[in-house]
Amino acid sequence: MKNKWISAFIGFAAVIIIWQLVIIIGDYPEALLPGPAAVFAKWWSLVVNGTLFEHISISLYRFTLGYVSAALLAIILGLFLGRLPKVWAIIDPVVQVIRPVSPIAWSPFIVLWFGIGNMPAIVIIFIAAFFPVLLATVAAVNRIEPTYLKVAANFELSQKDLMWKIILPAAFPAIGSGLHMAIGSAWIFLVAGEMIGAQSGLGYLIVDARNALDLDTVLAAIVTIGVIGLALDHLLRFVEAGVKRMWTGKMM
Amino acid sequence: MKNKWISAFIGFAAVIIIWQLVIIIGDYPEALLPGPAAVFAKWWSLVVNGTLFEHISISLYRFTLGYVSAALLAIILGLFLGRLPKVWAIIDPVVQVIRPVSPIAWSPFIVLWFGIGNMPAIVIIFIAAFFPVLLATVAAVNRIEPTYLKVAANFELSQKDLMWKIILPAAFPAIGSGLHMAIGSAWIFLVAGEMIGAQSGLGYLIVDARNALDLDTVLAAIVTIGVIGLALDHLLRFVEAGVKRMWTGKMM
Amino acid sequence: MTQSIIDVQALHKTYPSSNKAVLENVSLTIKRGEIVAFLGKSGCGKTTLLNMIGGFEPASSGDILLDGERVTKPSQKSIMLMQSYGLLPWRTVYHNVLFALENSTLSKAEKHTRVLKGLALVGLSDRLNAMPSELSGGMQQRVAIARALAIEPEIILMDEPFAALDTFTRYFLQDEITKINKEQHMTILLVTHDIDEAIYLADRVIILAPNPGRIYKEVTIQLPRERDRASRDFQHYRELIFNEFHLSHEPPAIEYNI
Amino acid sequence: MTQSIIDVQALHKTYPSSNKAVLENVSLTIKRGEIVAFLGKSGCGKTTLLNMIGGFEPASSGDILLDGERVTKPSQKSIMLMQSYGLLPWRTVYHNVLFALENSTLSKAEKHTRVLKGLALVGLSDRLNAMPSELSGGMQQRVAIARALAIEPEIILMDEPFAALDTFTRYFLQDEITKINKEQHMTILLVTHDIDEAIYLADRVIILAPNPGRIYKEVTIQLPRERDRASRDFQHYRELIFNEFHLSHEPPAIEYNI
Amino acid sequence: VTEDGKPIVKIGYLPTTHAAPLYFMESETDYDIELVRFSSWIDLMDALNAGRIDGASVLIELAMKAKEKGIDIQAVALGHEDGNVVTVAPHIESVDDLIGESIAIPNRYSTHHVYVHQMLEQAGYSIDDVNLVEMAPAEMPSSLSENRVAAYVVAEPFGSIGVSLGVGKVLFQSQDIWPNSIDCALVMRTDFLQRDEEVSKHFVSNYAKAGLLAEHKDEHALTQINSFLKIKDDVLAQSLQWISYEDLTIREEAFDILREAMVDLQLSTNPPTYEDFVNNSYINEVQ
Ligand SMILES: Nc1ncnc2c1ncn2[C@@H]1O[C@H](COP(=O)(O)OP(=O)(O)OP(=O)(O)O)[C@@H](O)[C@H]1O
Ligand SMILES: Nc1ncnc2c1ncn2[C@@H]1O[C@H](COP(=O)(O)OP(=O)(O)OP(=O)(O)O)[C@@H](O)[C@H]1O
Ligand SMILES: [Mg+2]
Ligand SMILES: [Mg+2]
Repeated sequence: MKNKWISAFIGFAAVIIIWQLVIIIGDYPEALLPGPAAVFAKWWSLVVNGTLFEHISISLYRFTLGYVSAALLAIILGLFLGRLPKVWAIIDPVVQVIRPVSPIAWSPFIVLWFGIGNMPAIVIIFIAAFFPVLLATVAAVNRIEPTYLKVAANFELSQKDLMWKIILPAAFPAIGSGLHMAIGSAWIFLVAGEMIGAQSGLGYLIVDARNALDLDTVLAAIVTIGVIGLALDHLLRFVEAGVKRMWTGKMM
Repeated sequence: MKNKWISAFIGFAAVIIIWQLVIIIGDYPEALLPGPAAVFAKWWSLVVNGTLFEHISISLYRFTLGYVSAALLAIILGLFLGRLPKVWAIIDPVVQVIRPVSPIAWSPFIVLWFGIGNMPAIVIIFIAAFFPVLLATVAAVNRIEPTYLKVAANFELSQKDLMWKIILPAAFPAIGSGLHMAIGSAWIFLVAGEMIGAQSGLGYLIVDARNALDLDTVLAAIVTIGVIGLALDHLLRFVEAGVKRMWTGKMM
Repeated sequence: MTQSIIDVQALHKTYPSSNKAVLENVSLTIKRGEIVAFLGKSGCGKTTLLNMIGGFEPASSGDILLDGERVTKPSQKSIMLMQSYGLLPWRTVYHNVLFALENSTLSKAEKHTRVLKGLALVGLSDRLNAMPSELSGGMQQRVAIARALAIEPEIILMDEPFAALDTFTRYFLQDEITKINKEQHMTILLVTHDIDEAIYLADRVIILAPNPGRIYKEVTIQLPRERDRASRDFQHYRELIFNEFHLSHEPPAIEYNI
Repeated sequence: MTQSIIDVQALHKTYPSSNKAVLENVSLTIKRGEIVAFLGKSGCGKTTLLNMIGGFEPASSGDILLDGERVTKPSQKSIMLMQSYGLLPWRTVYHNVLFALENSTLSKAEKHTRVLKGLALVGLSDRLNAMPSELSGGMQQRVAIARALAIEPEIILMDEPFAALDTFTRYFLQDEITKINKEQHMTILLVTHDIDEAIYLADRVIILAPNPGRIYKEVTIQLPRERDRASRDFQHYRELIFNEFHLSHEPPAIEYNI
Repeated sequence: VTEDGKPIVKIGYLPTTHAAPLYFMESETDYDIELVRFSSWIDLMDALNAGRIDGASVLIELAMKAKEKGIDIQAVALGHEDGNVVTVAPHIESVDDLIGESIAIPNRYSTHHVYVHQMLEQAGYSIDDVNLVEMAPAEMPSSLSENRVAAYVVAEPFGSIGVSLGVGKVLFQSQDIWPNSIDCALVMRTDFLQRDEEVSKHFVSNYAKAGLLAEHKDEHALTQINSFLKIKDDVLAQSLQWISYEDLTIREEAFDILREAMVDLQLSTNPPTYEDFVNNSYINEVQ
């Protein structure tokens, strides 16, 4: 555990040294590539005047809404579609074609239907999270060990019990890795989502600072996004572990 | 096989019908939500006058360069880093923080270092593909069945043989799913990549058509992107199968 | 006690994915309370036959009657002990056994008692909270046995139930199985690779021949219970069955010529 | 032929992840060409002992000498047949066996002949191009046996090598193993759950007692080769070993009290 | 867009010097104003087209294009007069030096495109003699600094930023190329304008007055503008020197030049006419 922290520290220290070296050797104008000290100073000033936390909290609000609703809907849909291979055969090709299209390309239609501000950001995060989780869930349900279904049939489980006691727990580890994949890609699209008329949030902060050629702020926000992304991934791990404990029955 | 095509046909037919219904019921201006017929007509005109193929080929060129170089570099690095847990402990936290940052946020620096035109698109696709493949490869190497390593030790394999005959083939299925994940997300970022000073490509086509409020073209390009994304994924499957055949030795 | 509980009539089985018959013209009557062992070469269709009797696999032709009713799907009447144990890896040992009772009408306390009794029988009272992955293969097999017994089914279908157990544990559980069979008139169908096990446990040993799987020979074991593995008669059956088993294979099995 | 090839001296083993000793004070001398069988309860440390002799696992204290040299890492001299087979799933059957020979100095043709000979021995000449996943468990085990034999090692360490095989195939391979042992003076160490197998194959049977694993008893099998499983003497050894095995466990094994 | 009966006027803008009059506008007794900031023209136009904002200070060509496509909008005032510069790399001395080089513009549908066109024609060249590149304004100074482009023409303050960073210098001001040019305009949705004529009038007249406030270019104006732009004060002061907000009327002569240029540049086959698109009635009422 302690070793882990030391290694991480070495890693980040190396990055900062390389960053500073690039500036010294490349001789870039400070305005075009700010150094670590300037970025840290800017970051600290954003922390002190509280704007950073405002942006973080609104971004997290949008992210949570978009991600959680996408995850829940995708899991529920996926559990059923995984059990209905004929229906899935119809939906799958459509999903496969829609999935590789960037949310940026959708934005005229997103604005048309969802307006500007919070909603487009939530919708873009929703889209970015929905498909990976859906595909992972359907694949997980399809790949459930036939043995478990056999056991369920042998003990004459009802459809409801089958879903809750067998299919969901059996598919959960694979769904979990879908959730991890999705949390990463959805967080990446935060910036794209907050470009559509949002007046706040980390994505807005980046784009706005970029327009003002305020690259200190851009980098401070990038670092913040990275760290929060990492934290979200770890948070998800906690949630997963909690869910798994639900059906072990380890409470006697 | 035939059933699959029929199901896909039903799926796409349903999408087109719903799309047309939305237009009829929602009463949107044609300029803001063109119908399937208009989009198909536009698509056909782009095909006939050849512009679509020009955009497709330049996009595929950029994509191939970015994706293939990212995949190769990430796999090679990953194979070594997977065997060097101490080095990876240093690099991992840095990667975890950089990964969730949108390529859009990097664009000021990408322009600074890589200029405009082809390179930013290639670099953004590279970034989008590199991290998933790297993480998948390292994880795959770490999760290699210890049995295989035991067998290798028992038969006194050299370091080179260990890498080529044991580690690469054993890790390959997991690397493969990383490659699939990456091909999806890299293709999604094509649009973002071709927004930075490119004057051609499907991403540019979308952005340019959006400027001219030419949403027929936007949708025609979206459909094209989706279909090509699907095709790329299938192509990758062929490549994977070919690679796997390499070390089965099924040639006697 | 002597009425027939399972009636297999002219059973044929071909898997849809291949056109080779796996089982051909298998007919068989099993009486309530009987222990029947199936012996046969790997791949001769033993698991397939058990799966069909359990209702997990449809017959290509022929009928299977259980208590006079045609078997069309699995039921709690006949519980299958699978080759791969079939434990739920996300549940503790206790809750894996409890699983069998979850939709029964027993009271909570009764369920608890039954689960504990079953786990005590297989010697796992001290591992109630372990996850299946924390157990050795033999322990997992014992949990599966406890789960099958907990529901007190009329029939237990056992697919190599003791393969992963050491000799001593195996002997102990073989004795327990005969005890349960006697006390509860449970009917037991058992697939095994071990001739001794078949002789020790079964009232009747059925030897299957492969390609396609068919009944080659039935041997009724006329030994009193509490059988002695070292006894003369036991030796006799062993030799008899070994020879039959040998003969059940097409002689010069080409693959063994070097 | 009578010189010692393996010398285990006062071996102790504790896994770093737990503080319970797995093996305690194990000393053992094995002569070239000997077949030694290890019997013991599941979890008593048989696999651990074999792993240490093979050089896969370091000793906590004590020494293992192979041909007079201290064992520090695995080598081609002693090939391990693992409980989980250890086949490479991405290679065909043929190339799995060829794997053993890939860095030997044999010519290509010689390698080819040896691979074919090994696969013929285990009866898999017709499955050269199959992938391991397309084989039944027993077939996979046979491929692993062929691979181990192909390299003609001085010592083979076998961890329950015949567990997944049906009686008939098991008997056949047991005979082949004794033949190879006689012809090539190969030394064979064998872990098994099957008392009969131990008696049939071994020159010496070593019974381990659990918690911590230690040598409880050695039984030298003084029967001529081509042993008859039904013979009087065989019965005698069976009874002897069964009783010893029984005794090697702490009596009243609490977990069996219901 | 009403709440407690009081209309909220939503106006989109990009943080440029060109949208300065908007920065001086305040809510009144008969309407509230809400300025919605966008990061790219394209996103702003999406919102305007979809009716999510009532109006915007936007590149007039983009609005004309939308009008041509059937979006019911009209231009009621200019954003500013003049105030664009051609920023070039230090080694560029004349138009001749730009031939064969890359020139960055923010958008194909922009007056900056027209400036490049006219600048080249006036020097005896054509637009095909240079390589036009569309890119986000924020990326132009670094592109110029790394010699990816030889010049850029874009809304202020980016010209001024380039100059102050020392990566480029001013080759022309826009009035040297095209005096009284039309660049950004205040474009409103017709449905908004017609909903309440009084509010519309009041709003546009306040806009014109705000332009006069910006035109002061004094300490107060600087502070006010910079509360939106957040750039260095001297950069902004430089930028303001090039620009005027005095008369925000859209003139027909200039508009016709623009229409012609759009056709020449193949930006449009049939751009909206002055009568169809420009509505000076509100701003005329102020003067
Ligand atoms: N799902 C299936 N589809 C096609 N063929 C199958 C399937 N399951 C089994 N078989 C084939 O049916 C035959 C009998 O298989 P089965 O599993 O019943 O054998 P078994 O006697 O139980 O063997 P073992 O002793 O190895 O468990 C085999 O040849 C096998 O290849
Ligand atoms: N890597 C390990 N770390 C910690 N403990 C281990 C490890 N491997 C085995 N053990 C423990 O060592 C003991 C002996 O294990 P081993 O695998 O040698 O038993 P075995 O006699 O081969 O059993 P089986 O007959 O089931 O194969 C067991 O109690 C096991 O829990
Ligand atoms: Mg079977
Ligand atoms: Mg073992």
